[in-house]
Amino acid sequence: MADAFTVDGVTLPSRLILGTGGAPSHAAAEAAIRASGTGLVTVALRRVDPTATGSILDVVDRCGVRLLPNTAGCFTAAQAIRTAHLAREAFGTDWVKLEVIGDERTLLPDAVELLAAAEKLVADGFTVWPYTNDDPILARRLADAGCAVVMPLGSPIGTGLGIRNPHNIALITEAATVPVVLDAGIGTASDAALAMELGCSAVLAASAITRAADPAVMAEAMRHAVHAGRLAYLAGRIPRRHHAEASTAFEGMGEL
Amino acid sequence: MADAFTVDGVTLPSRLILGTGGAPSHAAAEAAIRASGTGLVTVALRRVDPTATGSILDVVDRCGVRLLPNTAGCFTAAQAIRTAHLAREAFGTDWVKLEVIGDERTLLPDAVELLAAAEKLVADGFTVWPYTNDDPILARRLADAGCAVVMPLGSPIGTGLGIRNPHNIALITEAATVPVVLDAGIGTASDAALAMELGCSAVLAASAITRAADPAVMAEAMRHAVHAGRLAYLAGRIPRRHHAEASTAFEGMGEL
Amino acid sequence: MADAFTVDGVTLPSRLILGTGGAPSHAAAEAAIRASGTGLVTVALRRVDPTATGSILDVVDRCGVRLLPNTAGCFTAAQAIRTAHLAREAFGTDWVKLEVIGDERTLLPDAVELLAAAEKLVADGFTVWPYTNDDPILARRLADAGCAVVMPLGSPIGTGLGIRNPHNIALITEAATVPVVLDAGIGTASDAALAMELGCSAVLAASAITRAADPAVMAEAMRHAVHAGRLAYLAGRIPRRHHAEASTAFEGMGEL
Amino acid sequence: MADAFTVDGVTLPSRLILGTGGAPSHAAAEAAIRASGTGLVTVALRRVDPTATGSILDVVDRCGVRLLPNTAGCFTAAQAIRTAHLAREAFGTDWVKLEVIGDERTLLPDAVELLAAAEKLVADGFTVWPYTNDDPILARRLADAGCAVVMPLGSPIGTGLGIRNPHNIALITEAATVPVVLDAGIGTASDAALAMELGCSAVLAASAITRAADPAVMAEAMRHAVHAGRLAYLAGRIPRRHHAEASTAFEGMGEL
Amino acid sequence: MNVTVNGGDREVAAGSTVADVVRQTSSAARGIAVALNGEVVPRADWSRRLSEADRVEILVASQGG
Amino acid sequence: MNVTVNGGDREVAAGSTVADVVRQTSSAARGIAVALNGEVVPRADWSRRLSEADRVEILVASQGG
Amino acid sequence: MNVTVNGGDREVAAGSTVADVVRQTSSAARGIAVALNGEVVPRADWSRRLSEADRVEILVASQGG
Amino acid sequence: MNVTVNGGDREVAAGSTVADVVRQTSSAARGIAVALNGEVVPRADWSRRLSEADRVEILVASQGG
Repeated sequence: MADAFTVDGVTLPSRLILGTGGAPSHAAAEAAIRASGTGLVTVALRRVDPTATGSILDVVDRCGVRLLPNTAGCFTAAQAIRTAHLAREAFGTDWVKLEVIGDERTLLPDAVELLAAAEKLVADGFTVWPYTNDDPILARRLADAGCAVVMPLGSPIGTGLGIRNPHNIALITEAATVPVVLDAGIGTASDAALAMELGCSAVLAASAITRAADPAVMAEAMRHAVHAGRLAYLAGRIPRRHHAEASTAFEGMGEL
Repeated sequence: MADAFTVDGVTLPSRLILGTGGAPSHAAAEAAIRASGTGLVTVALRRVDPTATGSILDVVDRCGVRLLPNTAGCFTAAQAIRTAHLAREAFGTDWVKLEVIGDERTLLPDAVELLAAAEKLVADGFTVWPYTNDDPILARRLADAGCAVVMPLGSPIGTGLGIRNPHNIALITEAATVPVVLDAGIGTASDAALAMELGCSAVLAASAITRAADPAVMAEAMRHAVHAGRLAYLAGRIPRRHHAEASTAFEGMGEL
Repeated sequence: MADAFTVDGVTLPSRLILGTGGAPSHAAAEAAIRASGTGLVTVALRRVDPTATGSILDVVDRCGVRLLPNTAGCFTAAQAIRTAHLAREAFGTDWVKLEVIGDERTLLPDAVELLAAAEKLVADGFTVWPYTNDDPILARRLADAGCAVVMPLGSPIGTGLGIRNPHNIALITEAATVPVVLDAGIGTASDAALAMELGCSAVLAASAITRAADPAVMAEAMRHAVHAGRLAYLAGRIPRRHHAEASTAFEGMGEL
Repeated sequence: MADAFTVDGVTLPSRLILGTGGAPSHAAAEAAIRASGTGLVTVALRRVDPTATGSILDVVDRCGVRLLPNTAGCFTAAQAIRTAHLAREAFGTDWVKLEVIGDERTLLPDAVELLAAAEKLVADGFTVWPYTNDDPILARRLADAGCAVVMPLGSPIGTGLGIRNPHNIALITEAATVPVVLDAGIGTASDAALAMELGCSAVLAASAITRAADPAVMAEAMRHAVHAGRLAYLAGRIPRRHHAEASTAFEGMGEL
Repeated sequence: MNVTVNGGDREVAAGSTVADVVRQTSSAARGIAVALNGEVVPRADWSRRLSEADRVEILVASQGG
Repeated sequence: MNVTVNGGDREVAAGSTVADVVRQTSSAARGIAVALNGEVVPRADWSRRLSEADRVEILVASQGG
Repeated sequence: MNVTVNGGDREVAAGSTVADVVRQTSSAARGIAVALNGEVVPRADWSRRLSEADRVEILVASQGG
Repeated sequence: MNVTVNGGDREVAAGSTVADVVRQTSSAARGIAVALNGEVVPRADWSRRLSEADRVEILVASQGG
């Protein structure tokens, strides 16, 4: 592909990654996955639910997409590390979306625990996708620790507040040594496009799609938005001006 | 089409309208028109330029798109009305993008002259597409005067500042009785997506595309962005929350 | 005064103008007027209310401030002109805050009616303070018509949304030939400070003060905010930078 | 004082803290300190400069303000800890503004080193004022570690970009167990007012004042801005509304 | 004689003047203005007599933004 | 006979028509419009004869935003 | 013999293995992982016998953001 | 005897103390602190004798943000 997005030697078919959490049903999740054109979806590990019918894995298989297991809900490095190892057992993949959060109010990552967990998991041979805040220094440390990508948030999980601090995201992408994947906070298509325009390599969206009134339509919107943002980034936007500049020349106007 | 954009009984193939002004060459304009997927492009009337080779009309014909003549550069209603009539003579269309500006520093529309010109052109049988500011009251008056659409600006022409006042655009679209076409100020893809998410029916982009480092690539970006924004509008975005909401349930977590 | 704010030959003691509308009581209005340090307050003309006790005029007298009658609620130039003349009869002042609105949903000014009323009132010898939208062209036309000041809005009356389009306010102030008074939309102190930093000569606040939980305290806040914004404007702020610049020199650091 | 700002049992006379770095001269620094009304200024430790005339300490004494030594320029916890101990020797105070930065491009704090240094300095009996990023989790950890305050940034040092992420600052203040002091990024008065409206207890400004065209005037602006923002916070602002709400009642309008 | 005052019907003595109606309507000594059938009536003309069905608006100062 | 075409002086043969001047000015077969002394001249009237000092504007399509 | 499975008490036959409990708990043939007393148990070791009071966590794939 | 003071080489008399070097380096009576080979030297210990190749940092107050 001319403009490939490659992680750990794997070229993904799309720069949109889909989080399945929040989908009203497996059927809705499947419709969203297909409409999104994604090649990678996240799943979690939870206790067996006797009432559950079918498995998200069947959906994933039918759609022919890769799995990115997460460590959602972990508050400590130890918990997250153990969860990652369980995920490797369960899903037979070294890829893991590392989440180590600091509280339930904000679900924001805990920098210290996150970095500790990332270092250990890299040492254990995982391909680590760390969900981090928008701190350029922490992002650099995670990359230096051997993470395959860094996943700064736009705003807290599920808030739909978009990218609250584009300046930080730009500071991260302009110095990044690994792909930057915007994770969390995306509310609608323009947020995803903006992320790509800021130099992100990909966008992960979950609630914005799964909890939209029509998840499949929003998934298609996100597919186009991520592609649009990427193309705009490559195309080279016009500079911002304080004053106007005519798109139609005044020269040659008739005297009427 | 399920989600058609129709003006004056004509269903357009795209919600993106392309302004040809600023293109480095006719060839570049043609590449942008084709990549944009647009069905409508604007042209101006200027004195014969002996040095010019070829005509934008040939490009338009080859691309098989409709013409939207503009009155760019006019400062008075009288000038704009005369220019519109000349355009009808030259291009054999009743459609006109009405521009009546107040100064060269901002190229912002002059509300009073604009409304006067719109009333006269409607009476003269034109299908009027007025370039207006983002004033909801003026927008309503233009619609009441019989304009086919209203074209509020996002920011001054050529500034690339995007939509400076989304609140006004929302106030316009939520009360609009005619299609709202976001005109002027678009700088990049996310701006176009946002316009559609705010309830606009279409977006006009000129400088953002024609003056981009690679006009054709930016045109494709805008095509996807407008489609993405429209789909997101139809899909029904999630509400904005102050605090986080987990996309992965805490329930069922193992004790690790 | 070193940095006087003068209109129609009258130097006002403060760059804050207080709208009395919305105050829970005359006593609350008086407390707010005193705490604000203002020298000018707006009043409206309404039918005699048999149930009313005391008059806002007594408050105004006790506070020793000037009156700025408004034409609030008028939808046409004719109505506003008549109201202005009645106000001159009632209050013996040529000053009038001219409001001609377009609808009750937004209370936004109607550009055409506003300009027509302004021209007539200037001809009738009034000192006209027009409440206008943030359109730089309309602002220029109002000044050219002989208005003593122009009063662009930050956002619709009573919304507390602050200044939605600082770029337009800057375009207005940088080209203004009369004082620019930010009117409507102010929600809190920082909004008022920003208005002054953008080059406004004064700020009018009504709901933000009269409907605050504690009007008198908010009035004092606005007094300081307007002064702060004015001083910052005069002091010359530092430029915005994309990257950091150390405030403490690295040079001379010890090797520790 | 009714609304006192107290740290480590010391009630400060002002909620504005002044950073002296960047002042063109000791005289300019003194003028700014006096105009600001501050009771606390930061100083750094650097090698003896033979060419220097006079000492910032003389300025501080003449102004009768307290000292807050900083550890500016330190990249590791070890460096910062040693610098803090040297400052205690030099200035005879346990107060220290703890800065541990991650790179020279952004001067952003390094979360891991910062937290490690804070824990050690608290154990060593210091009153720690940590300069941190706007991460609510790290802020909570610093408070839990025994820091006297937390000092989140608005944007990188010296950028004058103001508060790039008000949402994070609000998330910090609403859960804070120690005073929150907005540090870094302030560009002008409205930024300082906004910080206080977001619930900060104080603001530290350096470059915004010392590098302004007229430092003393900007210092006075900041003094009023911080006070204005604090009063607005206490006064209880009006809610933001999407639609307008009349400040002048329609009821009782005459039929004209 | 019947007139309309501030939108309400009122019966007044034949020969009543603007001033009479103002006096009956408000005790305010100042800050008051009158429109008769939509036209402003300067205080100097308040001695003007009213006619059957006249529309009188008597307005006073009120809080306003 | 002297006329002004697109802001420039031009000498044309006596009895020249609008069509004549258009032909001399542009090879464009379409997308062209003419104003004579500020008034639009429909193509149907291009046979109209010019008079001394007439102001002719001949406009064609150009790129425009 | 009493063990805890996914936080709930369960009585199992003496000599039961991890595999036995997994079988009783879920029909899932794949996408399943087990922790015994907080330590991961690779599928290869599921034949391991449980002891009184062991804590077993049996986790499967679920939707996650 | 050669020592390093604030990054520069300096020859000092054998038996020189920290206080001696401070006196030679700065006239500041206060707001001054010393690190010897990276360790803080409390004022009370300034009588300590320096050794060959010691690294001395003498720091004073300066403007800082």
